Amino acid sequence: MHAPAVPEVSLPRRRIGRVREFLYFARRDRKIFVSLLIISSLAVVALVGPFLRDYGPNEYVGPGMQAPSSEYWFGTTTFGQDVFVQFVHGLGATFFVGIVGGGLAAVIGMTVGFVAGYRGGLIDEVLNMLTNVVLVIPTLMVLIVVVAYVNARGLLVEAIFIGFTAWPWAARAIRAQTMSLRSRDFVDLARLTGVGTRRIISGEIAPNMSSYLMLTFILLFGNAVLIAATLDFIGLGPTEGISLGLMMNNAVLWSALQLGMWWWFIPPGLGIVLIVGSLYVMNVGLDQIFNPRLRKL
Amino acid sequence: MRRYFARKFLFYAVTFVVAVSIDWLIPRLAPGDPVRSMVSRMSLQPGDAENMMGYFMGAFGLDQPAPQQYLNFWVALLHGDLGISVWLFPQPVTQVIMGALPYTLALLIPSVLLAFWAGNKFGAYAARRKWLDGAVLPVGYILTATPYMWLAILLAWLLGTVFQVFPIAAGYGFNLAPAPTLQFAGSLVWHWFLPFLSLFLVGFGGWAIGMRNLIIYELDADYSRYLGSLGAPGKLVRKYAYRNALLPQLTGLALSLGVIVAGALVTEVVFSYPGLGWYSYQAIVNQDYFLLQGIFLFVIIGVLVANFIIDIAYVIVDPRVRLGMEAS
Amino acid sequence: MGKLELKGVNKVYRVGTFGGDTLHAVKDVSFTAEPGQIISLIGESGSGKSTIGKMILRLTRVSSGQILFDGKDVSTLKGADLRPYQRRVQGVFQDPFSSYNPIFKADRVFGMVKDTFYGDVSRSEWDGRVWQALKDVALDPDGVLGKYPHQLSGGQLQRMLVARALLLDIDFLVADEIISMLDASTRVDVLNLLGDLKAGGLGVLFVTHDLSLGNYISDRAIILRKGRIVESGKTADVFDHPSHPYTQMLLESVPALHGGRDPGLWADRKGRCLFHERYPQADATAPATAQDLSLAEIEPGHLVTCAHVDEPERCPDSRRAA
Amino acid sequence: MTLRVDDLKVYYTTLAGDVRALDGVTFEIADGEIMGLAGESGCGKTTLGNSLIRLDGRMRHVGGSVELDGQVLPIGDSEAMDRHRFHDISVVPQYAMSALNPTRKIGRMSRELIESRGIRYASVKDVYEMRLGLVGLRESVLDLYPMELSGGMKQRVVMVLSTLLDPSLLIADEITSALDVSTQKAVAESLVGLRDHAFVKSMLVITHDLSILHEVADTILIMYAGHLAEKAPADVIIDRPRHPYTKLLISSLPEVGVRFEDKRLAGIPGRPPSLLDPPAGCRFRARCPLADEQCLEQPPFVDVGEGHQLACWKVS
Repeated sequence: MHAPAVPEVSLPRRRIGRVREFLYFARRDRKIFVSLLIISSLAVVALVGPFLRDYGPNEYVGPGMQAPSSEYWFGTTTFGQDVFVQFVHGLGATFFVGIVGGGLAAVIGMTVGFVAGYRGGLIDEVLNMLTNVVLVIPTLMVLIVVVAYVNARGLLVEAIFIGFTAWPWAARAIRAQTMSLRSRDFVDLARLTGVGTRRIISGEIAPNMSSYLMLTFILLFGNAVLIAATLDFIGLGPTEGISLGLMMNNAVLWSALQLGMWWWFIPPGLGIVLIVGSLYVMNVGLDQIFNPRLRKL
Repeated sequence: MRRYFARKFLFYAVTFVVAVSIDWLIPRLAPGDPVRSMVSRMSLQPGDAENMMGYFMGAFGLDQPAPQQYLNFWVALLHGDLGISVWLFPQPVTQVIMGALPYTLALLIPSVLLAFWAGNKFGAYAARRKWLDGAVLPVGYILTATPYMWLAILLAWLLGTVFQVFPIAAGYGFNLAPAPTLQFAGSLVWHWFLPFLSLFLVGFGGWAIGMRNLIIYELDADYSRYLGSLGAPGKLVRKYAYRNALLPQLTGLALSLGVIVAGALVTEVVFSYPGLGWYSYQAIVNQDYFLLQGIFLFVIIGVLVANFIIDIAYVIVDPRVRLGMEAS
Repeated sequence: MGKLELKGVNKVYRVGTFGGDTLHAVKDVSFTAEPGQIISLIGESGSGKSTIGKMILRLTRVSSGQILFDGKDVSTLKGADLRPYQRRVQGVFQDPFSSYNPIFKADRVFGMVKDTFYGDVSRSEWDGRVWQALKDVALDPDGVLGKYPHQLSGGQLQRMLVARALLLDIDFLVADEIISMLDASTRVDVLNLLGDLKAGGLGVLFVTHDLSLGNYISDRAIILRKGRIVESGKTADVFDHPSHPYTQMLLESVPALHGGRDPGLWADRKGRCLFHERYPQADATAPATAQDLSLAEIEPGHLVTCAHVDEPERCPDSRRAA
Repeated sequence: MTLRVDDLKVYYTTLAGDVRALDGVTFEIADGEIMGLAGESGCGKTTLGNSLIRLDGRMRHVGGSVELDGQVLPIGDSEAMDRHRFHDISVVPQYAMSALNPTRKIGRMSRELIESRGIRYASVKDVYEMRLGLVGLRESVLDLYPMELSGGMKQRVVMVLSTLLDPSLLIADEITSALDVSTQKAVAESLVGLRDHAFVKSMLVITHDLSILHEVADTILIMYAGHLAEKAPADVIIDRPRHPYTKLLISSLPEVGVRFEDKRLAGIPGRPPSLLDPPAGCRFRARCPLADEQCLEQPPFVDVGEGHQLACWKVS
């Protein structure tokens, strides 16, 4: 029964349908193109910026209350700190919190969502209960109290705290998606082929949701940035270094509003809005590609 | 039906106990001896320091076993005794909160309800108009991506400093004392407007986007296609689609209350509007942990009660859920 | 080799919030499936036919009762112990497009079989077997290998699943509504394929709601209603002399192309409870309660249950016979 | 003459170009006639059904015309079609079981729909309740939410509601496929009942299940890949089909009585062509045993006597 050796079928890994469709839309749909442009340019500013000046964000380098000039691109604070350097370091902090906090929340959300969605039964009910409890409790208030007590506050600590409280809605969404995929026959077929639960989740279910997981991470990243900014603004930001939220806090604290020093409080807020806003807009663009029903042909 | 409410009430009771327990646990888990570090950081005259030290030891009752401390905490809570404010010594925390609560509610309730109503109406309208959908909707995304405090800052700066139309600090005019006069009421509203507008705009963006996507799904649902096939006018089809799309938005409202409250708190800080937000900010700056934890508990209770109310409303509004319960 | 036996199998689902109430989906089902024979499990939606199929494939837990394969009870096997059983018993499902993970190529299902069961077989040897299995199910290997599910027809996808089962050299195949999603013109070819495999010694459980398909392909037929077997026997007997009112109703209401079934064939058995005629109520051996209502053998191999199986006491024949 | 369709063309716009789902069909449905429309998936029968009542987003009316009771139907213009929908032409959709608004009581939804079409609900309420009774539903059903009814019951409510204004043409799209055998028979009977009670003048019943049509339809039209293959009285199509595709299709259907041992049926090899760039000439050419180079030219859909029409060079 030995059949002739079969030519090794090695069609080029051309995933025709999805890639062509993605490129087709990415080109036509300026949402994705524009938002990618904004985010990458801000990332470049965050990386390159710190090297443009040899002094730190909190150092007093010049006369206070200077409007933006050729020397101080974003002007100076009441005490003479360079706002541009603060902004650039603040951007770095924001990306850091977004990636670490958003990433941690995504990991927890995925774990809880996949296990609850796939396992079902008692585990599902327990995890679902936990998710709902954390979802209903205003976690930002909890964070405020918790962070108030931690005196040595660094970016990493803040990101971790955010990660541990921002995951519930992602867990709920992933659980719903997993449950719908679990009832598909190809999962039963995998079980029939003796594939274990973990491999089914990672090999069958997760790849199917890859686009969905990416969208979830994008939203978590945005949420993490907003929560961090709120914490920093209320005075619970990292004790050393700078963040966009802290900049706004200082600006309000030292009545930059009344003094009309717009160059102190406009850039930090704008930075956050640009990052989070373009993430959301990109999310819409991607959602339209992966979810034909929203697509407006 | 009763079984559903009982289960829901149980869920919220459990959540409340968990939240309160977290609140009790935090100071005990914080690194180092919370009492010593708290008192040492306070810039207090020598006399007050001992007094405060004694008070803390009493309140925390560190000598008593943990379960006993936990019970004391609950007993005190149920009596409404949230301890004495460190910053506004000797005012009890509850009294401080009661003073600030009306301001926060005056800010929150109108902005949440109005943003929900206007946002959804606008979202539904935007889904229908191509130009509106394409041009104006990104504005919605920008709004919802704006940190609450930044929009507050922008409005304060533009309408307060640059154009001097609105005041940007305090709950009412410095020169006025609280009195049932028209002038005082006018000043109240005048100071209230900017924080309200800021909260309203951020919320509005979020609801508009949510409704836009939801209504597109509903307009594509089988019942909408059937009505269309029978030549039903667009108005009726959109009315049904809007009503059905509103239901998930209601759940969304319940789940986003925590974020909205936090937004209100930071907005108050920008306008130093004398609500719970401003007081919690002062509590942080002055390490007044009792006031902070008191405000925390109040917010928890408020959010949980609001969630419970919305859950009840949801069952009444959505027959599918009500019937689902009666069937099982 | 390859004898499958169900003994008093039940399935109870917990439903409602906090599993308040229960749904008794499969009630006390017993039958035997021999190799080289196709048994059709026929029932309307909610009759529990798919649940039985899934229990045999151990995709859902068996609430009570036994499933014996070659005499060994497989209903409690777990994890790795299931492998030997999975090598002998496999399944094909209803929706071809749901049986394949859309983002991978369709022939990945063969790779999964190789990874779990034939790790030691060389690549070229394995490709040869795949080539042969595809030929056995009348598919052109070049036409289907390396393609994505959305590029293949429902018929091709279902045949590839059968080929996948053949790669495991199985004794028994559970075919759960495998052709209901296919176009009329390609359906019968997949049925013929089952017929040829049966002739080669394979045992098949053909689960369907379509009586004409069941009649066309199966040697024995089992009629299910609300989780319980109401009638079973040789397909010719069951379809020509239906003895249970439910089976009779089904045969009378199925729309037929050429003049349909002549109800006259079973006019003599209309309105009778052949079970209680065989087991008169007064007869001590007659099972009294609904639970232990078994099937009475009214003809060699032709079993039927009480006409009023939900309330056996109210059965008129039982009173008349007493 | 209730319905006259003349060379109707409806295409789908997709990324890859136009799918020519309906590529020029011409037929008529007389008053009182129930015409069955059958064919395999992708043959264009649902597109035909939809195009007569409401083109959804991606469908485009490319050519040909439709006349109902002598009036031209503006099928391309949705606003103009509203006048005819529900009054002159109505539909029981494929998704009838989920066609009722889940959050509205059935009575209230019906009232709002009817009044939105400019008809006072009071004037039709008794007829509505009477007809619900005819299909075995109590009038109390109007106080229930759709969720409280079974699939079969919801379908019958939709059937009664859709035909409440006595349209001259009713389109029934795959309404039996999701049902069990027992409820299938009941729905089929109530369908014929609609015509017998003259609630509708004529009917177009779309399904892939030929045996249902044998019970319900007066005539049957077989479609293949966007073209018409054959139309004839129901029993002629079933017992004496003349078009090669119809013959092969009928012979491949195992109906109760035929068994594998005695007679091995055969399916039709191959697959229907993709309608993105359909082959020239007769689209069944690739799978037809009689095909030759003459079939490279598309056969016209001609009359071959007593209401029997077909499109095939090989059948005179």
